[in-house]
Amino acid sequence: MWQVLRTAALCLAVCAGTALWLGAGKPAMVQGMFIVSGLAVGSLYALGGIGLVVLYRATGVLNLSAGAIGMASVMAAWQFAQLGLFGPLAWALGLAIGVALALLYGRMIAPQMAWREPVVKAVASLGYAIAILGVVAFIFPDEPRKFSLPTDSMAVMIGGLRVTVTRLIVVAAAVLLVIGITVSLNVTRVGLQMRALANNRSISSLIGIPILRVETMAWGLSGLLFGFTGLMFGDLVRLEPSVITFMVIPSIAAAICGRLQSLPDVLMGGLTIGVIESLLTFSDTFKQVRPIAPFVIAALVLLAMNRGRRLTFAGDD
Amino acid sequence: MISIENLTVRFGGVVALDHIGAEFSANVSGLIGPNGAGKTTTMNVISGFLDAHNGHVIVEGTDLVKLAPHKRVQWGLRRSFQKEQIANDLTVRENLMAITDHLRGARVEKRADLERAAEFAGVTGILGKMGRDLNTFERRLTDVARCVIGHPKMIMFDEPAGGLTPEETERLGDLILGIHDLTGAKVLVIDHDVELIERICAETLVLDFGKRVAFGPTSEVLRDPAVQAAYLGIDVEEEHA
Amino acid sequence: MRSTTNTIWAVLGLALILVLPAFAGGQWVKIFTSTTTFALAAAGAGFLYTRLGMVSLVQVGLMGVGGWVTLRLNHAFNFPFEINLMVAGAVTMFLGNLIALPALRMRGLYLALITLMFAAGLDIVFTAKQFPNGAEGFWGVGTTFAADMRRPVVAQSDAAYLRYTMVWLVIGFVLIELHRRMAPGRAWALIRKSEAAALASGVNVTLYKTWAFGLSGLLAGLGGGLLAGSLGLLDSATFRASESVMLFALVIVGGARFWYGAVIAAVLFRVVPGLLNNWGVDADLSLVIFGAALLHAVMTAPDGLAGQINGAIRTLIPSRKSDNKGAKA
Amino acid sequence: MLELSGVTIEKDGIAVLKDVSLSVEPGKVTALLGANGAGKSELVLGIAGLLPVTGGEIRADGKPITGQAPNLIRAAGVAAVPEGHQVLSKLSVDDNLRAAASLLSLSETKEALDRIYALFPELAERKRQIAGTMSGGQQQMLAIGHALMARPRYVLIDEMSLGLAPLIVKRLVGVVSELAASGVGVLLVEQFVEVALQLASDIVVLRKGQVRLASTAEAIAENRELITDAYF
Amino acid sequence: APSCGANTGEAATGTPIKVGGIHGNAAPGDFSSSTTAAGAYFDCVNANGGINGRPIEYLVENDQWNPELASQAASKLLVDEEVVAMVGNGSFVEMSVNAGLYKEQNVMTMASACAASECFESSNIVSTNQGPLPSSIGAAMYMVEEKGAQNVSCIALTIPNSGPWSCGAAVEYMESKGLSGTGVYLNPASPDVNSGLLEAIASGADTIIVNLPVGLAVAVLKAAEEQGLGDAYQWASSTPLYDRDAPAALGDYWDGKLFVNTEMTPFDKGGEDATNWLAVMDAYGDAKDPRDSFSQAGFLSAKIFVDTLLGMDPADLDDRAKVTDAITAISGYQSDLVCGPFYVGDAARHMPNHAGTMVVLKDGGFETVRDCYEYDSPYFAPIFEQEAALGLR
Ligand SMILES: Nc1ncnc2c1ncn2[C@@H]1O[C@H](COP(=O)(O)OP(=O)(O)OP(=O)(O)O)[C@@H](O)[C@H]1O
Ligand SMILES: Nc1ncnc2c1ncn2[C@@H]1O[C@H](COP(=O)(O)OP(=O)(O)OP(=O)(O)O)[C@@H](O)[C@H]1O
Ligand SMILES: CC(C)C[C@H](N)C(=O)O
Ligand SMILES: [Mg+2]
Ligand SMILES: [Mg+2]
Repeated sequence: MWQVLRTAALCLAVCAGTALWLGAGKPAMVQGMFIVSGLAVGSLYALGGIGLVVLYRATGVLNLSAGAIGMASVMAAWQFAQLGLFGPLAWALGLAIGVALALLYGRMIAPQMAWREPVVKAVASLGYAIAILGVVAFIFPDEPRKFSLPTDSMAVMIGGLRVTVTRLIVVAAAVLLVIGITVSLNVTRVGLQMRALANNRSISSLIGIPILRVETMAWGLSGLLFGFTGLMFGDLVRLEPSVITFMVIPSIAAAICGRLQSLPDVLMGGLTIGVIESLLTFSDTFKQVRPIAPFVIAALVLLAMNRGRRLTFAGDD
Repeated sequence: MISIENLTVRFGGVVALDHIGAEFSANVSGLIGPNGAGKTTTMNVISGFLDAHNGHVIVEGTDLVKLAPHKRVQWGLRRSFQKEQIANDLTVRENLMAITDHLRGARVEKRADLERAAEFAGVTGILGKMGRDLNTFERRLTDVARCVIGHPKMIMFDEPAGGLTPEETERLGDLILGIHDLTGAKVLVIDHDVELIERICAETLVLDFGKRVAFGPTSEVLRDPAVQAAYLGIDVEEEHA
Repeated sequence: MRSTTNTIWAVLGLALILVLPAFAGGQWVKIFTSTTTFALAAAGAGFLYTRLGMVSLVQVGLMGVGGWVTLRLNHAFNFPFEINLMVAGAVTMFLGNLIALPALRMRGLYLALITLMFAAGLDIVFTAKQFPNGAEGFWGVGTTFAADMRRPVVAQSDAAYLRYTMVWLVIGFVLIELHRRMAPGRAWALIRKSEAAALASGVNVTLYKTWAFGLSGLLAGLGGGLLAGSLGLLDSATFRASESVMLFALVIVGGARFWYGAVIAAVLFRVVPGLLNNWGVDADLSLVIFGAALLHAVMTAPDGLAGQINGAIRTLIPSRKSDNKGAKA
Repeated sequence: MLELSGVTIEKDGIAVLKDVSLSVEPGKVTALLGANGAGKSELVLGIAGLLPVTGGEIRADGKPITGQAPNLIRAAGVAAVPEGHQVLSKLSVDDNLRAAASLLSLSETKEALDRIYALFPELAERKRQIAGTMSGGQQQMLAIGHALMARPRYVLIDEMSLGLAPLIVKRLVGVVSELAASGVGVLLVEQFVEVALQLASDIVVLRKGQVRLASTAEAIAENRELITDAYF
Repeated sequence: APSCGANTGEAATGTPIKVGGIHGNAAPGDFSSSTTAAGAYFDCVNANGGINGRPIEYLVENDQWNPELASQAASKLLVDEEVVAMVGNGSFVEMSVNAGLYKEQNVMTMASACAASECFESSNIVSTNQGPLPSSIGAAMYMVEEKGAQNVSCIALTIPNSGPWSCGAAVEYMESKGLSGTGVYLNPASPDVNSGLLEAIASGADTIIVNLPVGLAVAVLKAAEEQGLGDAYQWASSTPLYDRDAPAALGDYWDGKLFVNTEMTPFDKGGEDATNWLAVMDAYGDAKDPRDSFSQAGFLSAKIFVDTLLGMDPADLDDRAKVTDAITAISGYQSDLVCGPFYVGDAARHMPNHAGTMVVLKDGGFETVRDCYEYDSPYFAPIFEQEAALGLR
């Protein structure tokens, strides 16, 4: 708890510092708009990162197809809505597609590469991503599309700024997920079994953990998270399959901020990245390379985390 | 002479080694103690894989603690590991060459040295075998060959007899006893096989909970009641039976 | 056994260098040239992975840097192509060294991810700043420019240029093989086992890791420079972070343990899409085929396609393994 | 009874075990001996389901378990401790043991934990420590703890005393005989022949992947040469 | 019924005449509607007597927005297939990569959905569309003259010879009128259009011109809608938003608020070619193929090309040099799909189409607010000179 507060303070300080530095002289209102916009994107990075970390902690797979699964979800949800389906039903069907795709991979493909090392597993999942991308791009030729939710047009004024209800939902969902999942991973038996599995699949199996059941749960849950993230991404950005698919890369940056481990850190890291990326727009030097923020921040975090570390004996990190 | 002075290591709050000191003058010395006593930690500090918070390891006038790990090897330090570390994708010969690569000297000389070490350890016949195809005993022999290459001054073995049959252990013991004559190096051995330690080590240091429990001639140390209680878990009669 | 296979491959390679450029059509000469440049980068990623067990997901990004430097020098000065190429290689080698610094503290997934972050960063810079096209200034990008890219004197035509890149690829392979057989190769094998093993053998881990990453960076840079020479104009789309990941995935599929695995990887990366396209397969559907094939290979082929080819050759040519062993013993 | 009939195991296409038949009876300790590379470890992994069995059959209490997933074999009552200190290296000691309790209810888990901690006070002292940072011997205790957590009916231990101090080995000898006394069948791979002979009622010696000798402890005790002959 | 080529109603047989086309279809945009329309017209021609009885074989490649593929595609078409001309090309990258090759191979490219400077500033490419530069100048001009815009912000992609080239010219136009303007450039890889939008706002603009492929343009406008910016600023766009599906994707919010410059004539304007285009698309295209400016432009390029071939000596049809000469000789070609005459001429740059129409989003469709007007910018000076020399002005 103390650690979380310390990280939060650090993130706040970094954001405030950047705002003061780059935004000097801009009206508070404009700064506020940039911060709100940054939080919107940041909360999506965080949501994506949370999905990645949950699956990684439960199965040891860093799933590069997370973006593709989310993308398929939102495309499906859009399509169902176009067909005139009742909104919530269309969204639910979209999420179901996400779960189904994740389960397909988790049950049929991932176990067959359980013998590979983590990096190869991660890299291979890109194959799944492009396969999904290919199918979706084939079904949906490039056309202007927009996925919207009714909450997009509801807004509240916070400190004179217009913030849509969708954005609030995303942030709230991210916070709740972080709390809920952290607790269940650390307290429940399935959580423990997931952590064991991620650490070493064959020893886990040897000591009697029902790996298929646990993995199915983990993949199903992650599919739900990826699907939800996809829906929210699709709502914020354009419905462009390949853009959403490769959003997984900045999400990985957020995941790295939590060492692929701590969900609160992923959340705070994601939000900070979003805000800083947005604030960089103020700087004439940096505004062109603004999207570099997630990667620079993640790299710095990773370096700081490992400073002074030694790699003497074999291990996989 | 190997003299360890005041060696201290901490992992966070845990004190793994607590001001350890000993002066080994025998050709082959032992290091024993219960599990987790700090034996491997001691070796890791001497090889430079861990930083000591405090203390020195002085061998023939050189303070090893001050050298970078790979420089210690050039100086003449060799060791084997509790979980052996033979490269699977190299042959036995290449595993041995990996050491001579980083030593000074003429090529011919290095080759002769390698052959001599292989001959000594009895791995000449398997020099072309890949690391991954070796069985436990072959791995141990390769370890011995690696250790005697290139004029070592100090050699450390961490549980060399683990997983060996009594016959194999005996052969290994003979090899270790022969090292000093071959190279002039001082040898330090960790093992839980008390018979082996008793047979090959003239002096032994006993650790428990990172503290020195006893040090001296092996037979004396093994009779020390503190050692018997903490390590052997037996009384004197049983030991002789 | 090993040497028989290698001779076969060497003869085949030589024949390829002579025959391929002469008989391939305009489109295929271009495709094969790209393939060859990517094979250089793939070879770098492959040896880093098999020899040190380290994964670099920034090879294609580094190719972009090599290409950038080559273009920049070409438009700014009058140096011969080779000089530009060597400078590009030196720059990427230095970047490789830089990436080796985190590698001193990380490995496995974390290291791969930091290289991925690097690749993603380069991706953004390439998109924002673009590649020099002959204009003034440091970035050298004009809105209405496309100055000429000078090719080496001996390789003006597309076919000659393909031959020229193939020779560079061979040089790359020779460089790697020399390293493998000598002290660095043994040091790397120990580092791969564990750094404790390496340190206990007197290996200067920092030096050898930096060296390995530098070598792999060098190969990527050469590949990028050669690609720039082939196309005359580069675009960020070629050097996306996802392409770096894909190239590494294909290195696994191709078979990183064998040198021709890199060639297979590059063929999968560039030739197969070209073929699918020529066969009229929809670009989207060929992505699906590609993705499925990748998954399949990772699941079933521990040593990649090269391993399977090697296995097939072994069964075709009677093994002399036992004789060799007898002679050595 | 845990029965192996005609078990063959291949690694990279080479048979490392050929036609091995043996049985482990409940309430008895069977020692599996043999020189290095005889195939003992492969046999343990094969029974546990971590190596594919290419021929023959394995039954636990009459139920075939050949080719099943390791966790199903564990659920059938067969617990294995593979060679070389295999623990969940990134989890704490406590989590390691809890993870091995999937077959138990929560209250049973508590009881089992107390039992293991009583057996290895060394572990009780470091419940929070990350398993991978423990000493070799401490990890071996934990690995044995894994197997004993959840009511095994057969326990296979590869190199039980590997890396353990004499004090602990002594303690384990007591544990194993108690285990057998409670009706569990034990297959013990042990390089300290003394320890093996002290515990076992049946002896099986492997050589180059085949059973060379199967005998009772009494017969062996009378004629120690039997073993040495079978080894080489 | 569609009217194509010689209009004989008989299918063409005989050795085909090879014609190439390259489009870009990948993220972030699909520029294939021009080759699709050209292909539909060629199909129609082939069903109606072809070129003196010979069919046109239309070979289309996709550059996937990737210069490497673009270069391979051009090599394939020009070197391996030896096409006599390129028609209907639509891409952001292909022309920049291949302009040199076209010149070297002495082939003429009659592009239709060009978006980069090379399309209009090199000797062997001539396009029926205007490209983003005239189109965004046209939009800016309308907003200044009719809506009193003082400060315009132009949002485009970072691709230098497209975004900065075209928005840069729009800014120059503003400055030439003593007003102010800024360019805002989006990274095509960045998902977040919002910060770009905010950047435009932070520049102090009163009018925002969206100069992006249609998908991105919709995303920017959606983001603006989310923040309720529709009435706080004036909104305009270059031609990509002139797409039959765009109004539905945008929704009612933008009704009457969004002004779009169209490079070709409005869909509902009527006229012989405009009607024929729709008829050909209905008969030889797919119902799902887009009907947008680029489809019109592709149709027009194909039609002009076919008319040119029909006017040639049949013996010269396989001679690339002769075909190139014939295309270069095109002058004063009239069509109701464009405001002015189409011409090529032997010049180092070509931009025959530089007058457009302004429409506004209305009731789920578009309504013309200003018909055919010439753009007024220093950029067009050399073009006017050419036209004067050809007697077209
Ligand atoms: N990172 C760490 N954090 C906490 N404790 C640690 C850490 N690393 C090692 N230890 C503890 O330090 C002690 C010494 O370990 P060491 O490996 O030296 O024991 P050892 O004497 O070699 O034992 P064994 O005979 O079992 O191999 C052990 O109790 C171990 O648990
Ligand atoms: N990849 C492999 N290819 C060929 N043979 C192998 C391979 N892996 C193991 N072996 C061989 O299989 C045999 C059985 O090994 P195993 O580890 O089961 O022996 P063990 O009896 O347990 O001996 P130890 O006491 O060394 O553990 C050994 O001869 C070993 O060398
Ligand atoms: C920016 C581009 C999408 C513009 C478009 N190609 C046009 O002709 O206007
Ligand atoms: Mg130890
Ligand atoms: Mg064994």
